[in-house]
Amino acid sequence: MVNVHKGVLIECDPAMKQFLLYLDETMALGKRFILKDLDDTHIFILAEVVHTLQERVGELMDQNSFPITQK
Amino acid sequence: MDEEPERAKRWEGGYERTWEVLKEDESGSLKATVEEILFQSKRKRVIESHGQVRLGMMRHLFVVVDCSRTMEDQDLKPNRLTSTLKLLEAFVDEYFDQNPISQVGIITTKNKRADKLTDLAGNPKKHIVALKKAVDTVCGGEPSLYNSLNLAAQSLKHMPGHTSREVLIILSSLTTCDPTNIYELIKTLKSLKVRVSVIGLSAEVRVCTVLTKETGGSYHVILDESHFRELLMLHVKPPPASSSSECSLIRMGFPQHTIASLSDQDAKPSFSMSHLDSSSSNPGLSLGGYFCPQCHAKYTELPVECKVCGLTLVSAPHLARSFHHLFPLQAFTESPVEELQGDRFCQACQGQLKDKSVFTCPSCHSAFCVECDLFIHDSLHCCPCCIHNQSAP
Amino acid sequence: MKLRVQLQCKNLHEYLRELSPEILDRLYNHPATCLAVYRELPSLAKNYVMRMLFLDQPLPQAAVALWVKKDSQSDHDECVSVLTGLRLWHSQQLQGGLQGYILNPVFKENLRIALLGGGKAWADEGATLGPDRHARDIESLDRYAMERWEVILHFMVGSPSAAVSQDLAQLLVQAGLMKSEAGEAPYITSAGFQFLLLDTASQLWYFTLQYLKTAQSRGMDLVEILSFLFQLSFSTLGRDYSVEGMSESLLTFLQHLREFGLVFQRKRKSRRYYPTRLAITLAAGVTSTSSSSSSSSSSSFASAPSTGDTGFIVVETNYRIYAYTNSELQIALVALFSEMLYRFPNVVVAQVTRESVQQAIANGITAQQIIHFLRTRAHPVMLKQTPVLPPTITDQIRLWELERDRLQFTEGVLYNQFLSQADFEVLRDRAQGLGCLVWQDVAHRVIVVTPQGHSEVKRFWKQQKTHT
Amino acid sequence: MASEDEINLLVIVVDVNPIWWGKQVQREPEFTLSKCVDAVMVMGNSHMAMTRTNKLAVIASHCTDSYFLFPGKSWSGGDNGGEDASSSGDGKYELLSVANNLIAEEIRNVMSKTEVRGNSTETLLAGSLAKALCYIHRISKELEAGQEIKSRILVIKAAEDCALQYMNFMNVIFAAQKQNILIDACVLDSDSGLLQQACDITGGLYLKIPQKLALAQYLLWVFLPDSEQRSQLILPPPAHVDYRAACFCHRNLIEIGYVCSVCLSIFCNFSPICTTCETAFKIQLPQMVKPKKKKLKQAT
Repeated sequence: MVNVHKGVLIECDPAMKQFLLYLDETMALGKRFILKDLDDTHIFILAEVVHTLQERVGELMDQNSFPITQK
Repeated sequence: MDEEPERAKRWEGGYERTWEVLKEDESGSLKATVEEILFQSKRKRVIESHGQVRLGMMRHLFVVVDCSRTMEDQDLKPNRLTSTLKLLEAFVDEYFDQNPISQVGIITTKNKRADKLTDLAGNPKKHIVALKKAVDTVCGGEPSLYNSLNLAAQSLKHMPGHTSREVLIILSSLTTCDPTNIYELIKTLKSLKVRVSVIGLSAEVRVCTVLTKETGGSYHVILDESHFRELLMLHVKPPPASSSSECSLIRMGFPQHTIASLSDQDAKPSFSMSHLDSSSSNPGLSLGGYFCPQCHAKYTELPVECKVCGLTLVSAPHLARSFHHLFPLQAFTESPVEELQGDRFCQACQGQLKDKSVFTCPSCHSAFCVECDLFIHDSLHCCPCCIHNQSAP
Repeated sequence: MKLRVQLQCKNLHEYLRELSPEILDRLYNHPATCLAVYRELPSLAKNYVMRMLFLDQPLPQAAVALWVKKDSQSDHDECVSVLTGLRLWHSQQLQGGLQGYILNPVFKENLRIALLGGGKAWADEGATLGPDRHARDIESLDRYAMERWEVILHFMVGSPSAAVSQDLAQLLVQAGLMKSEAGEAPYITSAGFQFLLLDTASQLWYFTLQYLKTAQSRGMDLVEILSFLFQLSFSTLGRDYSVEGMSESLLTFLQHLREFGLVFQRKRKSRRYYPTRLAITLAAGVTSTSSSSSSSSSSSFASAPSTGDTGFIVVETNYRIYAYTNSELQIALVALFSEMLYRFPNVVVAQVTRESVQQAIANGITAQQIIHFLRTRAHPVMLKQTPVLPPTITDQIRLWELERDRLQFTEGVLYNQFLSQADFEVLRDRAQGLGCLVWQDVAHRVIVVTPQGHSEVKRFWKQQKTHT
Repeated sequence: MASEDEINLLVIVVDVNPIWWGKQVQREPEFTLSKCVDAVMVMGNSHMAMTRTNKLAVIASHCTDSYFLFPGKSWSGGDNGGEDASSSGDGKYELLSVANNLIAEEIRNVMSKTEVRGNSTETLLAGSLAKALCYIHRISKELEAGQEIKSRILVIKAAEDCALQYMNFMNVIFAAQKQNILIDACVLDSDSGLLQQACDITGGLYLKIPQKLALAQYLLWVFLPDSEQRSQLILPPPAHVDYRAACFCHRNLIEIGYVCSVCLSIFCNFSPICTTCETAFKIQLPQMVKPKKKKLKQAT
């Protein structure tokens, strides 16, 4: 029978997807949030975590970046 | 490099203390002196020109390009080879622009061998395509001066006596790998009246100094890329013909261009002879073209040597393109702007004469600004005011 | 799911096309408008107009189609649609029954007047008033225009010294560039930030468009003020014109223009006005279309003798920005997306960093706008090199923007576990037909539809099931 | 839409040779010089009206000199044309009416001031073209960074070619070609071999108009589009160009000739000494043998 989920479709690059999978597995947001792993670049998640997720990604980016300029 | 042992090497003496030339004016600005220097350098190019000499207008030139390992050096950006080939493309264009009835061939040398990249030919397109392709060549090994010169000489010695035979070597390596004594070859080249010039990318090499001196060529080592370009462009102008070179009248054909439109019923498409040997994809079937007046072979482009009867086919503008070498415009005289009577406007461009000096044509006494003076001598080759005179040549 | 407000700036065409045919026809009654409209046509269409300008007979459409080569057919079609859309030409039946084109007679008449003379003068010239004792030279006009314009920009960034009239402040709010809550001073919006980074010509055009939008509600005649605006843009800098014969609403409009700095009037009641460079370059802003257009850097204003806001920024590959200016406003603008390092009497040194750019992006400014800002205000020394800005910098700014977009969120409803391929395809085709299909995977029989489309799709599915 | 940074400069060279125009009035009283200048103004106005960045210059080519009709020497580009130029007081675009008045005034000056010496029916076009090139050169030097300029020259030619000018004319053409400047020619009277070559070499259009009265229409239809628009439009096909050379000795057009290897003078038959550069040619074997000799050499 057809199954219906409400949520948010995420389109991202494969590297980001791995990060999302990692967050999901480690329950970093307090719960599993991935509803369906679609393909390499798409993933379907719960709508309510979008905001926290964006924050986490922002944090990741901050960790990954280092100042390229000197003052 | 001229053979002047008494002159100090560039890095030893004669250091130009450029900052000492700069002087502040009353307001403490350097602008005036800087402008003056710029102005002088502009002017220099015009003055160093011609007297009436006989020029070798029909040239056969082989360009030898070093493709040895040293060409991968990155002192020219992105590397020596790419930079050289790019400049050569411009050179070939300019060469055919100035010497329309001359020919060029390209030789590459690496791994102790010399190979012909293109044969002597009068069509710039072929050379430029070859040069563009050559960017991908793998540089390796050592160059061979002997083999390259020998290869060039083999072709050049069959060229008719009234043409000038030249070789231009772009040498990056400081070494050469020669099978036998190169000094013997230099003697042969001299007897064949082949003029060899060298542009060095690294440093002066003794054997090149001798080579160029014996054969009457020039030897320069580049300072940087713009200097490289300048040196290459020096070879665009036809060299003075040696007094011993032969002169002759050459038979030439001036074919008419016929255009046939598609609507014309009589027009028949035909093959162009110039496509016979080329392996290019297009079959060269076309309607109009130039027909050799002697044997009616068809060509799509001029100048060309007829493949059937050997007649050189040119169009009149091709010859006209070279005329300015033969009848150079005399240099204009420089005088301060205050001496000028009447309107202070340049006769050519109508601009106001703002610079300190104006330039006057000695025959019609019209005044010009420095920009126009440069433009007139570099491109126009005729005085815009003199040619309003009916009796002008 | 953040909504990004993109500042949309229409060009003249898009604007005119939205006007009603009656207004258009009335607009063409003035030579200046005809000339302005003509200038904005695609170049091919300009040639069409020129070819037909002196013909009194309609031309067969087939003949017109033969003007272009076969491979430019698409350009031809575009021209035909533009000319028809702007009502510059009409189809007309020829005698032999063929369809022909003929130029709009009003437009033709007035364009001829603009080109060749005749008709009555556009505006009374100052000459009738005799020479002005307080005549203005071009420099002072430039200065005046820039001052006025900067006051508006200053007001937008909230400089305390800048004060503008109530009308203007209201206009800024209506244009969506500022927001005001009851009783409080208006403050800048994200669109406002984007507006600040535009070049002057585009700012001016955007602002004018907003003005025109509200013009009718102010009881002004759109045709009248548009004609006047175009007439201004074709006037000569440094000359005075007389207000003689202007209607009451036009005089109000003139006062507004005075406030924007488009015209100079010595006193409110002065009988003469001078158009400034801003008015004359107004038409230039027309062409540099939307704010996101990258390539067209309008240098028409750069040709103005240094009016202070052009050509002062040097960007180095080490992410440093040197801004040779002492205008508070310009410094504030640079500071929108960079970190200030040093401040000297005539120059500020700033640095573009990841944080500063991300901050700007969070404010709704796009990377494209930052780059456009830097490019249009590049120092002449920078302009000499190609590309004008170091590619490392432009790339990095774009990368920083992309960084925020590593994830793209689309709200949706997922359908999976279809029993048969046929079921899947029926539903997918339906969703596609409704235009609500977001994503599909045929192999795994998964589709995602938009939440808006969900109910419709669901209903369809239920129907489908009951049928089978 | 053309980019705002690209300046399009059109230089119109008008042949105002008084002798030709004098005769023309007798032949066809309805087409006079003033009609022609009117047509030029229509063309110039249309060009300037196209975009703000289009620039115009008009040069009158007289039989002894050429004069800049527009812009005048004091003209500084439309920004402050207001000094003394009064507009015509009608519905014309102000910039255009100022330009038109200037042109009309200048041409009146030119025609009244200059006296005609001799009976030369030929116009010295090469000089006017040379000045046009210098002007274009100056304008392109004065550009600000980031701006580009595209220039072309339109010649409206009435009188005969001047054969003596061949070499100068060629020099001018090559200079134009090098600068990527198109030369267009609109010929009123007899075909001009020199201009045909100029148009062919620089890629311009050559048109001999069948009806002089319709000059303005021809200009607007054929010569107004710039090179970019021309690639889209169907325009008259290129003219047949005669590239045969004229020999230096008799000025005959020849198909096969002899060329001096030193100075490239062209002769229609063999002579032992070059009359131009006075080089004595090596006494050769008769011409017919030469190809054989070459072959022999190659065989060894």
